[in-house]
Amino acid sequence: MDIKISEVKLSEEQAGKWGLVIDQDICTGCQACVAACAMENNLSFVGEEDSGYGRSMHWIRIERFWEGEYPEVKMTPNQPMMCQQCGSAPCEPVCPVFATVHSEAEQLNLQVYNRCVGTRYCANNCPYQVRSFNWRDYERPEPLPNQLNPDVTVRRRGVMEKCTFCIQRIHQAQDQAKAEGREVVDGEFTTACAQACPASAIIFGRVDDPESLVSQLGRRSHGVKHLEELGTLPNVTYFKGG
Amino acid sequence: MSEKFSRRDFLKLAGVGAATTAVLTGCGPASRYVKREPYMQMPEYNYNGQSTYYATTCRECAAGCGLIVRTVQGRAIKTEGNVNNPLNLGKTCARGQATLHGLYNPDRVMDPLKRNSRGGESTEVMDWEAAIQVVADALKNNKPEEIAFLMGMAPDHLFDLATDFANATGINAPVRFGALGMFEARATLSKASENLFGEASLPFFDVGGAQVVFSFGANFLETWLSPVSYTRGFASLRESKTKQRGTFVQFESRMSQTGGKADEWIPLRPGSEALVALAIGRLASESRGGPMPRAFSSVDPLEAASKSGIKLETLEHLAEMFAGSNNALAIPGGAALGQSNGLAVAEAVLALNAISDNFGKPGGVYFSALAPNQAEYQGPASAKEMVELIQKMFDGKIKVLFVHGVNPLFELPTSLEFGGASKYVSQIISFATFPDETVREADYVFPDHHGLESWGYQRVTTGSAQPVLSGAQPVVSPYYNTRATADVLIAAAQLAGGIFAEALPFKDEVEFLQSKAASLMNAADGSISAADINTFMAYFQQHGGYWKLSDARGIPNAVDVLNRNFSAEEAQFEGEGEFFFVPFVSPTLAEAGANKPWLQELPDPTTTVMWNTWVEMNPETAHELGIENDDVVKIISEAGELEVPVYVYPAIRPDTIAMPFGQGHTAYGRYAEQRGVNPADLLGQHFNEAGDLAFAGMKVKIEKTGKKQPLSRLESMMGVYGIGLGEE
Amino acid sequence: MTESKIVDLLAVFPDLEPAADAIEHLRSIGVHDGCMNVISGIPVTEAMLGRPSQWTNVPRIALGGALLGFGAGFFLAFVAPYLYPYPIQVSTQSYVPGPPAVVVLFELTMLGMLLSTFLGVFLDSFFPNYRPMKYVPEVSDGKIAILVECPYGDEMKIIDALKKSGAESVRPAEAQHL
Amino acid sequence: MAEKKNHAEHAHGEEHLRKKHLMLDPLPRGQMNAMVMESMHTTSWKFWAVFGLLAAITAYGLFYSWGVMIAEGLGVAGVNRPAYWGIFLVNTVFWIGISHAGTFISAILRVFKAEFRRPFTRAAELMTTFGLVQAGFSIFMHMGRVWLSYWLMPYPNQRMLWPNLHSPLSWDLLAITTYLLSSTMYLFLPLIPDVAMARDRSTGWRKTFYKILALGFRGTEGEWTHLRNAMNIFAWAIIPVMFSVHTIVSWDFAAATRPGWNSTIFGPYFVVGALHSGMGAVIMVLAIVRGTMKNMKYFIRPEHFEAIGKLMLIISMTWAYFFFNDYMVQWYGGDKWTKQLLHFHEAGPMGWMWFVMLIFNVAIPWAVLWNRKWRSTPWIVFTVGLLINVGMWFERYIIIPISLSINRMPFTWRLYQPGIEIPLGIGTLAFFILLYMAASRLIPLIPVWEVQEGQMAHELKKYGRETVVTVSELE
Repeated sequence: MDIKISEVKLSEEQAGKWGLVIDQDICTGCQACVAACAMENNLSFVGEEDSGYGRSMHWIRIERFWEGEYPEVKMTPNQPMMCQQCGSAPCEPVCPVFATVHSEAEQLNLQVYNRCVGTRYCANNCPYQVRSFNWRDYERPEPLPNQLNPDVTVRRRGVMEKCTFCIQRIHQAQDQAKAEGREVVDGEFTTACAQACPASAIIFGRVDDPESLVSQLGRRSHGVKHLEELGTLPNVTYFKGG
Repeated sequence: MSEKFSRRDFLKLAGVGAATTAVLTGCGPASRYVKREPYMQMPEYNYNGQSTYYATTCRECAAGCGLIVRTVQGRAIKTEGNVNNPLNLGKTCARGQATLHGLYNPDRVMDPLKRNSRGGESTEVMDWEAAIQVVADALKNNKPEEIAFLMGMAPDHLFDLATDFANATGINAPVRFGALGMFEARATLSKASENLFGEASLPFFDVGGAQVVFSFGANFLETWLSPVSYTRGFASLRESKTKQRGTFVQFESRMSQTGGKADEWIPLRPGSEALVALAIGRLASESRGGPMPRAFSSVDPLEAASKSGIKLETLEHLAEMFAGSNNALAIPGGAALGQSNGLAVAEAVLALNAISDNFGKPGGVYFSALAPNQAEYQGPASAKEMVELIQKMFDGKIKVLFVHGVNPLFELPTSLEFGGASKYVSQIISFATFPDETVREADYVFPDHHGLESWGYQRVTTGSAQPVLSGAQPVVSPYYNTRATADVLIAAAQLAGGIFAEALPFKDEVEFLQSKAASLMNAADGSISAADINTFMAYFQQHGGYWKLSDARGIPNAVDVLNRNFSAEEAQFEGEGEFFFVPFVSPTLAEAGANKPWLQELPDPTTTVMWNTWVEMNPETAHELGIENDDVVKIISEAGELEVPVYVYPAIRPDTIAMPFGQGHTAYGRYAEQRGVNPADLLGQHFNEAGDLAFAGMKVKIEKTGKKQPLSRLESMMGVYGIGLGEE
Repeated sequence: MTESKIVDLLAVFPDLEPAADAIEHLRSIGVHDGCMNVISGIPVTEAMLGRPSQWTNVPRIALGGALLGFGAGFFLAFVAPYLYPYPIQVSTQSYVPGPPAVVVLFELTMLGMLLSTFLGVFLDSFFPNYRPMKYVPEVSDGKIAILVECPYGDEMKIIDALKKSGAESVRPAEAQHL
Repeated sequence: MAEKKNHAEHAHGEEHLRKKHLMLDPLPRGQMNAMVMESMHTTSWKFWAVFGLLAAITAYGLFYSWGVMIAEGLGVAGVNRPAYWGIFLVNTVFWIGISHAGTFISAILRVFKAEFRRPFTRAAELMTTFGLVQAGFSIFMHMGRVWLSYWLMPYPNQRMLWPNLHSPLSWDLLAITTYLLSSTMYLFLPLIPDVAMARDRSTGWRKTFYKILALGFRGTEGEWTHLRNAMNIFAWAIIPVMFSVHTIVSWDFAAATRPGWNSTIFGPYFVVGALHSGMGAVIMVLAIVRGTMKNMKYFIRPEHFEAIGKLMLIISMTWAYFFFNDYMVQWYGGDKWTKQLLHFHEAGPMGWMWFVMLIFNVAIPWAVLWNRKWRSTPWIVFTVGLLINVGMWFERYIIIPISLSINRMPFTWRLYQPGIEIPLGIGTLAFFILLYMAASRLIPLIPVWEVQEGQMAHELKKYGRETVVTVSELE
């Protein structure tokens, strides 16, 4: 097999790279993305006790802080946090069984559920703290399982999971395009969170395509990539606006 | 962002994409129900791994957003917004997303049931023949005026059917009610509209087109009127690509999710909204120069400043901001209207718009477009009208009450005594899909299909420039032994015979829908048209409804607005406590979301609390009272008391406490029952001049209980509030 | 000597000195060093008894094991990553990461070396060995036993030499179950 | 000391020295053998009561609770986001730390020919092996899907999936396996002559047991030579393995991107920390063995506590040095998250733990161990050892779950509250003691041959009027 020791490519032009642009100025914090993600990706709900103990399974969460004190108090712009699909992900090398790896085709950070043995090292090493662990087999009483998306694996206890950029949708669109003998068109499909977002604060697309909406939006000034200083090469660009 | 590619274009493109990848399937003209077929005769779109997409309407609130539901092998998998529906343009809110957890909820009513004694657990399963006989007997054996329909807020086909039925038979006209309408104070909005513009319409505020938006209590990013559409408007207000970024100022005593997005958040004293609005009007008029309009001439800004607790400089600065823009918009709503002077607030705030003279202009105030088959705006019942119904029940004038789509025992304040009145009604028949509090007090429950299993349409009341009739069709075959309420009524009417049978001369629900849609078939300016009704209905289902292609928003006649006198009176507050009490609708749960586990697990947008109720309290107040986070306090109003854990909330007035409405169910399935408390239990019988409940017009007392109940929060108390990090 | 009989004796000495004397004595009467074996309860060095150095393979086996371990480490670190059906990329690290390879090489080399050292003891000493053997339990009480096993004409002469040197007892060595 | 000597003491100097030093107080080998054999055979009802109690705790705390956790998932433990690692890994590091003392004593002291080590090398090595067993238990408990733990092993499989050697956890697996195997072998090699001794004076099942263990060892010149060579190789080679193990354990943390963890000094800091708790544990074990087992007062004397106490003092100082080094650099770096973390360590809700750690690990050892008399007193050093172990456990607790509470995403900060970790942790402790108790009655705890060898090498020599101990190099 001809495998060369990979060169570290740091550029946005990495072929096949998907990314998100999030406009915090128009994000209203309405949680539609969170609900959409849960429905699309078969997330378990964990109940009051576990969710209050940092064990909720949200793949995307909306952070908000406070600035100042009453009456000059302000809520900081809502900040949806999900897996940033780092180009150089700290979670990947620490997994002893290759359960989380970099995908060359999509330039995403994959989580292989059936390979995961549950050391949780990846979650510790994730600077964004966006990984959820299945602490238990969470109950999903009949007939709720009817709703489960057949394109997404249902995870059992002891397995790490995280946002996938709805990779099942990426593949479906690619397969469809291939069957029709064309390229995937920008905007042809999107992630569950971006699709639901009533404010269209989340935009998804190919960052390697300079013509895509996500690239055009990403080129606006004042875009921020979180914790970029760690060299993680995140694929999500934030605009605080205001 | 380049000029040639706007977000709207992107959405359009996304729509085209959705149409190509997901071929929207309307049911063929002949098919009325999705059927499960044996594997051997599977329709081609039901092959393994193939998804089928159906357009329908979201029934989680009355807004009427269009949905596209992805189904795989007869199971509904995911809801998405219908890109073609002009109301929501492919977007949904969290509740729309979670509607599948209602469809496949383990606690639904699975069969028609007879309850052996009201309030009791024991029920008997009936068959549908017997159930229809019960309804027919109820119709036959009572005088028409002793029969009443209580329905949900949505102006849907069932409401039309009930209205036609009532008109033809002389039974009471159906009453539509919902807690959302109560907390939105819809009646106040339309009444103010009537007083100011001479037309009792629901105003529509073009947030997206405005440059400066002043909102007086309107929680338009949460549950107010049409959240998805208003959120889209907010996004274009902020969009900096095509124009300057719009400014948004929120006046409210407790920072709502909407207020959290404001550039300036003005915590005014509850009850002083009208005064502040008029004062801003005065200062803005001064800043613009010219003669002082009569509307604002009598108000004293200094008095407004002192009574509202806003600094005069702030008022002046805000007035200048308002006056400085030709595209300034003022919106009244929410708790500001739920006070004794709510109508005055609504009028004063609407009057502010006269300064920028934005009526009927982009970025201004319109009348909401009426749905295609609608003659005039029909608002849901106000709380006062509900009291009239309740009084009739008390008086024994109502012998049979049909309840559909609403849970009055939970949604109405306890003090209005719906529960007490229901004891005087000899027969209560509920058509609920879910065993809620009202079902428990009903003699029968004849479960309707879930919204995703049913036919129908729903008029879009507001939110879209175009008139929209959102269409619904079953996306899956009914999971349980349920039956469409329309079918039950039609069958019962046939069985009852006489005027009843004549009133509903339909074979079934679908025939009724067709009769209603027939007038749209070849109407001008329609999104679809067809030569025959079957084809038209197929298009109707396929596209998720029918809408006009042009803007049909009404233009308020605002000629006299500035020459009127406005009341600057402050609100009266009932009760003896030291705290203003502000109940607000939980943005994620709303009135009927508590039974859906994933909605329960969604963090509240402002507090990030999940699965429970809390009371918000200013840190300073909490410190003075010696109260910490998670301490359970007793809140005592003149109408009742309840115990609830405290969330020390940095963005609320020290003299105000606030509680979300949505939890506190005693029935409603395993995920809702015995969880949290219902602030409606604290509300008294006070109304504003428009008949809406003065839900934010009370003062309450707080007592410590010494108990603790940790709230389940997504946020970190350490990281967000620095609690538990140790002293610096 | 035409007829040589196999002398097979086991003498027990109370201490190091007499045992060393006896060995010298035996050597002086022509008993070859290779016919003698010393059994002791503590490690007495060859020098103490004036015996030739013992040959041991343990260090060589250890070295061999170390090489094997290094090979295993080399395989894991440098070969295995190329055996995957497809390349697995983690982060931006190369398929064969440098510093971690050092760790793997070190650990497996040490593991190989120590395992083979242990095995070396087994191989060199023919462990485990549960057959009957010539032994006296007094050895573990601190006595030193000398096992003489050689073709020699005069058995008495050897017994005499042993006794003279201070042996507590001299008896025919009999293999027994330990 | 010398200046305070009076004449009477001087006169009894020689006797005094003999009484003090095991190496100068030889007994006939046979008698020592008998003493050791007797100590193995003597069990009181108290022994069995404790043994039974520990067995019950092990059965419930370790095996039953683990079963529950495997069936229910890690939700029954206290781990959460962001403290994904909790007491399981605290215990893993703690037990690996304990295991370092055995190697330190029997390898480093052997290489440096520190003669006081002789009577308790085996007692310390047993701790190494049994401690590593507990570390293994703890690390397997920690896994979400322990039934798939064999996927960490490199083995050929049809999909050619090998473990990810980029991961410090893979290195951990290699290093801990290497260390467990080699320390077990290193425990076994010097044991062979002693089980041969036991074989020679046992009957019944014990005879069979020792016969199997002794492998047919007689004590021939060849056997001794091979053994000595092997032990020599082990003594040298196991030292770097020992260092590597705890260094790699430290890399689990240091290689991560987390504030407070990403520190280059973690390797030696952890090694010294391991020795710190290990020596504390050794001294506790020796005090208990001396106090409860028959004839042990002869073999284990105040001089040994004194010597280990001295080592403990030095290690405590070294630990303090590394701790301060780490703290200073982290503090000075000024990264806001690290500063927040350091503040949280000291002033957060678990801040008391940070101070207790420093008191137990530094203040108390320094205050007590400088005094020769105190550090020769078994109960005092026992107490100090206990406190050091508590302090070192706290140190790992601070490094793992408490540090995990603080990260770069303040929205997720959250405290860790242990759940089933507590019975499981107590279970490993009980199992450790249980194994040790069983071993103390099954294998000779004192390497008699090594003691005798040492006693041969030691003698008193007079220099002028001073009598001193001299030791000759026998090898």
